[in-house]
Amino acid sequence: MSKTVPILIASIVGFIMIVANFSPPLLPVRQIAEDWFTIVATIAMMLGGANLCLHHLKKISDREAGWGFSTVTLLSFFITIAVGLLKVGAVPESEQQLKFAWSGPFQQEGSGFWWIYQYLFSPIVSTMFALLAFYVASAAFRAFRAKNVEAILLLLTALIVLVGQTRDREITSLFLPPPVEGALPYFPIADLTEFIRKTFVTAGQRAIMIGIALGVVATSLRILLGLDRSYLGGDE
Amino acid sequence: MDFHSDTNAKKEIITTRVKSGGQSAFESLVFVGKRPWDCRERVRFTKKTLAMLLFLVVFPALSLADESAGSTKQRVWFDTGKTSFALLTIAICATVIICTELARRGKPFYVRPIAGLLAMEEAVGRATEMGKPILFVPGIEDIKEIDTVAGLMVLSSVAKMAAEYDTPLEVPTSRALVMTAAREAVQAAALAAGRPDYYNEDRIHYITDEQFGYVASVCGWMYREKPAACFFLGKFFAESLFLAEAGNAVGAIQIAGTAETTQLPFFVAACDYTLLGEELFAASAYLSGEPAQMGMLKGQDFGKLAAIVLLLFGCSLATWDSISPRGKSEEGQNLPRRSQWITDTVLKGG
Amino acid sequence: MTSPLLNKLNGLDRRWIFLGMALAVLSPILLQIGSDETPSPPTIKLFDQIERLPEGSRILMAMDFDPTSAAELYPMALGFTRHCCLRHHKLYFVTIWPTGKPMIESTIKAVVQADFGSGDRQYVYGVDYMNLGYLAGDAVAISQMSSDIRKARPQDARGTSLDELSIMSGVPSVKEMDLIVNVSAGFPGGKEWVQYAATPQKIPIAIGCTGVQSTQLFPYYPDQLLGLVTGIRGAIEYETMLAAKYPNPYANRNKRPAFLRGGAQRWAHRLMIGLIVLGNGIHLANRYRRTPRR
Amino acid sequence: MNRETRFWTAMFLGGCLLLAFQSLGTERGVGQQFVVRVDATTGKIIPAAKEASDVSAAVKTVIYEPAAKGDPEAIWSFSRTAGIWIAALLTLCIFSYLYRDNVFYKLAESIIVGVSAGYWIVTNFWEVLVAKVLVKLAPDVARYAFLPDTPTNVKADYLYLVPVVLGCMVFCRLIPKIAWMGRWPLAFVVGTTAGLKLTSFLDADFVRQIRSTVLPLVVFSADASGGSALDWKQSIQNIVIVISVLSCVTYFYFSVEHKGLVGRISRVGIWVLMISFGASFALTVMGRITLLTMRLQFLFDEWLGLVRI
Repeated sequence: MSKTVPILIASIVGFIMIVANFSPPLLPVRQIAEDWFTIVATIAMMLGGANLCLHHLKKISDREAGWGFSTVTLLSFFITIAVGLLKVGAVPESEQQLKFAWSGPFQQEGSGFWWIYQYLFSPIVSTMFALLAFYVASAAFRAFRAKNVEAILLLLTALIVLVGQTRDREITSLFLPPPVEGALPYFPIADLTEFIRKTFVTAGQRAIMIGIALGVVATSLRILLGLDRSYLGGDE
Repeated sequence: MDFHSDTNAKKEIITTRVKSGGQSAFESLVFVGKRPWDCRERVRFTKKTLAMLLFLVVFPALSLADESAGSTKQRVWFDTGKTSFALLTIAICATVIICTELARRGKPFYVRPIAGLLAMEEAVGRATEMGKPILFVPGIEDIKEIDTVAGLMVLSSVAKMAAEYDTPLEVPTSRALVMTAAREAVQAAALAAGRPDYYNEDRIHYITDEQFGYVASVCGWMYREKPAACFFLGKFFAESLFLAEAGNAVGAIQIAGTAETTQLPFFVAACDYTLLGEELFAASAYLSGEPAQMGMLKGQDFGKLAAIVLLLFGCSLATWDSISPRGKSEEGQNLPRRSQWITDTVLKGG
Repeated sequence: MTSPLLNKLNGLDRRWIFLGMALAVLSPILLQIGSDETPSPPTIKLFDQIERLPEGSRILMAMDFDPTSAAELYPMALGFTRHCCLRHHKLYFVTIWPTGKPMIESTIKAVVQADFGSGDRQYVYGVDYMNLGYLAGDAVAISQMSSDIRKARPQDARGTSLDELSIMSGVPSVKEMDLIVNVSAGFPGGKEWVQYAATPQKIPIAIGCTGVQSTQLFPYYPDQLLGLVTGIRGAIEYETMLAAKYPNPYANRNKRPAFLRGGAQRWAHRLMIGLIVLGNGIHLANRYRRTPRR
Repeated sequence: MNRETRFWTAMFLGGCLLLAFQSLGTERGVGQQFVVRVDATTGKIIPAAKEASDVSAAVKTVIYEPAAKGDPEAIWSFSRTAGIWIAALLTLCIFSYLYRDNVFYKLAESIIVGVSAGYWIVTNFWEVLVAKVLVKLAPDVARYAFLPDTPTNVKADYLYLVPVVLGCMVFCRLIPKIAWMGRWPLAFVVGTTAGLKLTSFLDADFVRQIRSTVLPLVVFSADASGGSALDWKQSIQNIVIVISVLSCVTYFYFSVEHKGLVGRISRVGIWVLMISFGASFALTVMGRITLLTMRLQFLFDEWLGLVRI
């Protein structure tokens, strides 16, 4: 029972979704399912929040290394939730909404939640993202070395595209005769970049995508036929 | 009660694979399947099950169908515009299922070795030798992405190896539902490995839904704990390079896999092994060693064969069109191109 | 035979690379070095389309990005919005990213309200432009919008009913739009707008996307996509064209955020090329050293 | 004191000196932010001369909008100035990870984990639980409590109870006796995913990709004289695309040994993949640099005011 019902649910729901794709009266079911997923995931998020708290509370009570940082995490977590749910500093925006104290948008500029987003959340997240610029450089330095044919192709294309991407591409037209009056200037490397992009990049992606589609079909069938139930756990 | 049980066959294959090890294991792979009627066990419906199913699935689906159909005059149950796509779907699914059945009945299939998958056991072994933990990241998307599901399926195989070696496996997740599923998977793997006490709920925990908040935490953990093996299998976006570079800095063996084509270059550049696209989906079938699942890989190959044939045929027709166009009909209209039959009828899409 | 330099380079700490990158990006910023771009056909196509549309055409501005990708996409969003306002089109802002709301708001503030909020042809909310805000549900939200906007969202971002806005009269769905301009940072975004709105409803669509995404969207151009503006380079191209057509005030440096980022781009690319060459130099030297000599 | 400590102490002191000079010695200051007060219901600006207590008595809802320093109605904003400082310091904390893991990075890391987890819970609470579930299940409650604009003629749609019940079943895992019920929502979600993705991937990634690769290998185009001429550029492009796709698909074959002809074709396939990876990598560099540029612009323009952009 503990195992059969979930598998049946997965199979039946899955097959309904497939059939719905071909049957106009059932088509909305696919949209509804996505809608429902959002709701299930949101409720599950509360479980995630609870787990986060337990995880850090345990660290604090065990006095594990760095438990002070767990306190910071918990504090910022609860402050954010309190500020956001109570809509601290958010005010109603129109006359008719005045009598509803909680009607202001929760992300209103100037509200507490907005402040947290603007000055805590956003700077950290975008700086994390910006660190990638450094990692791109170190990965390129380390990985793009001519060890074999594959690596040579990898690094040569990378070099060509890197030059072709900025205005430095003009260097490649230095050896060409000057363009005819009125015609667009011609940069061989820019054309080469465009050619690589239109042919090899597109083709590589297409082939990967064709493969992925077949992989998805097989994986889906494994779930629908109940062949793979690892996500449902073991027998108890 | 088990929906299908070929555990014996599975065990045998796993032992052959482990014993002979490496590439030869795959070459010497001969499936010991069971006949289909042995595999299938009847599913018993209790009244409660039926009632729940009715409540959960059938009733809402029907009522929705009713609602939307009420407005139109005539109810059309099949969209004839999608006939060719329906046939194609059925054909591909049928091929995959037939291959599964054949594999179950004991037909041996050759499966080529995939370096990244062979390295998984080695990576787990290395972590054990070094006495360091293993990191598994099942992507940063929710379980509604099939990549995540594929990642979780591989997780159960990796967890089983880790449980056999008794090496700690850390699974931080970025979604609560993924955490629940990962816990189920690891718990089941620990049971299957015969070490139920290996499962430690605290090692599989939710961090945050935010992409870079999650990465900040995982990379911080990597720097402090210095895992010896890192697995990144699932759906990844910009953080792929971040994770891979952090793993590289601590000297871990890294095995990555994603179906997100934009992120593959970064994994290829920064990881030791990368499962490219489809290989991620094949990974769990490979690692399970079950004949039925391996048969699916053969089925997928027939799909690829179909793609190649369609392409060759379509391109020849298109070239023919280009060299000698069909001209005009009696009414003076341009006749449709010959390749149109392939692009607009066979490959019409849904 | 050992070479001390080679040994040093072999054990090069990656933090030196980080320092090099920091300098390559920081110096052009501090010294205010910018860079222009020659426009490419996919960018020119979008520019021409916005030029060609008759005044007062309806344009859906879908801003699906967040602060993390704003670096590449915000200058683009500013450029597109500026151009549409110059041509006096009607603008409908929407996002399917929860974090896209503040992006819409700052675009409106910086362009529609600051540059076009006064004068005799000023932009009035509800008449010349409106903000639908965030629509939850990814691709589902897009297909809902293309069948019925009011079903997807009965109110605008300020909570006003759509029927009270004059700009919305005669606009039951996305079908009525003359052009969709999507600024997209990933999933859900450009691909979904093409698949669920533009292609089925036959509406011309142009996308401004990040460099990463461009490879994924390129297959759609030019059949399903009218124009494609890629990354900061595309933004610079667009600014170059705007500056050429409307030099006052758009040739001005402070109205060209992307231009100023171009200089950093150029130097960082040069550094990357140098690093790859250096890496291969080290690799070849190592191989040369390892080969036994007679 | 070792060399490293000495270096960082010097850097720190230098930074402090620069900050002190910038904030005291320049007119612009460091991270100073100004706002104007606006009446939210009318949209009118409230003059700066008015005292805060007078304003709150006369206007029920005041919102603040950013303004330039020179604006006559602008007032100095403590919260925003503090915000800019905190944001700048947190930015530096994250950058310090490049050197090595340290206390400042750990602090920023703990803050972002807590804040972002809370952020998403709050956002989903308002956007999903209130705006979707509550409005559907109890529109009247939603109208009175949170969303005054909810239409009055909407009836409750009890179908939405199903996902709520399913969602709550996730919590069953916490109670050992009914832990097995916690698998139902998982099964539902994974089942729908499998069903939805099967057809959508076949359509978008299989059918459409093959369809767009059906290309003529020889292309003729009309030339100036009206006849047709070989368009060699387009022809080469098409041939390369078709051969590349075919060879890559062959590379992905699982059940055929990569030997002989298949081996040679799949080797071409892996070459094509490598070329495409190299190009994609380089195409991404631009975007990453831009992100860094923006962060540095924030530090040097918005915060320190060293450059004017």
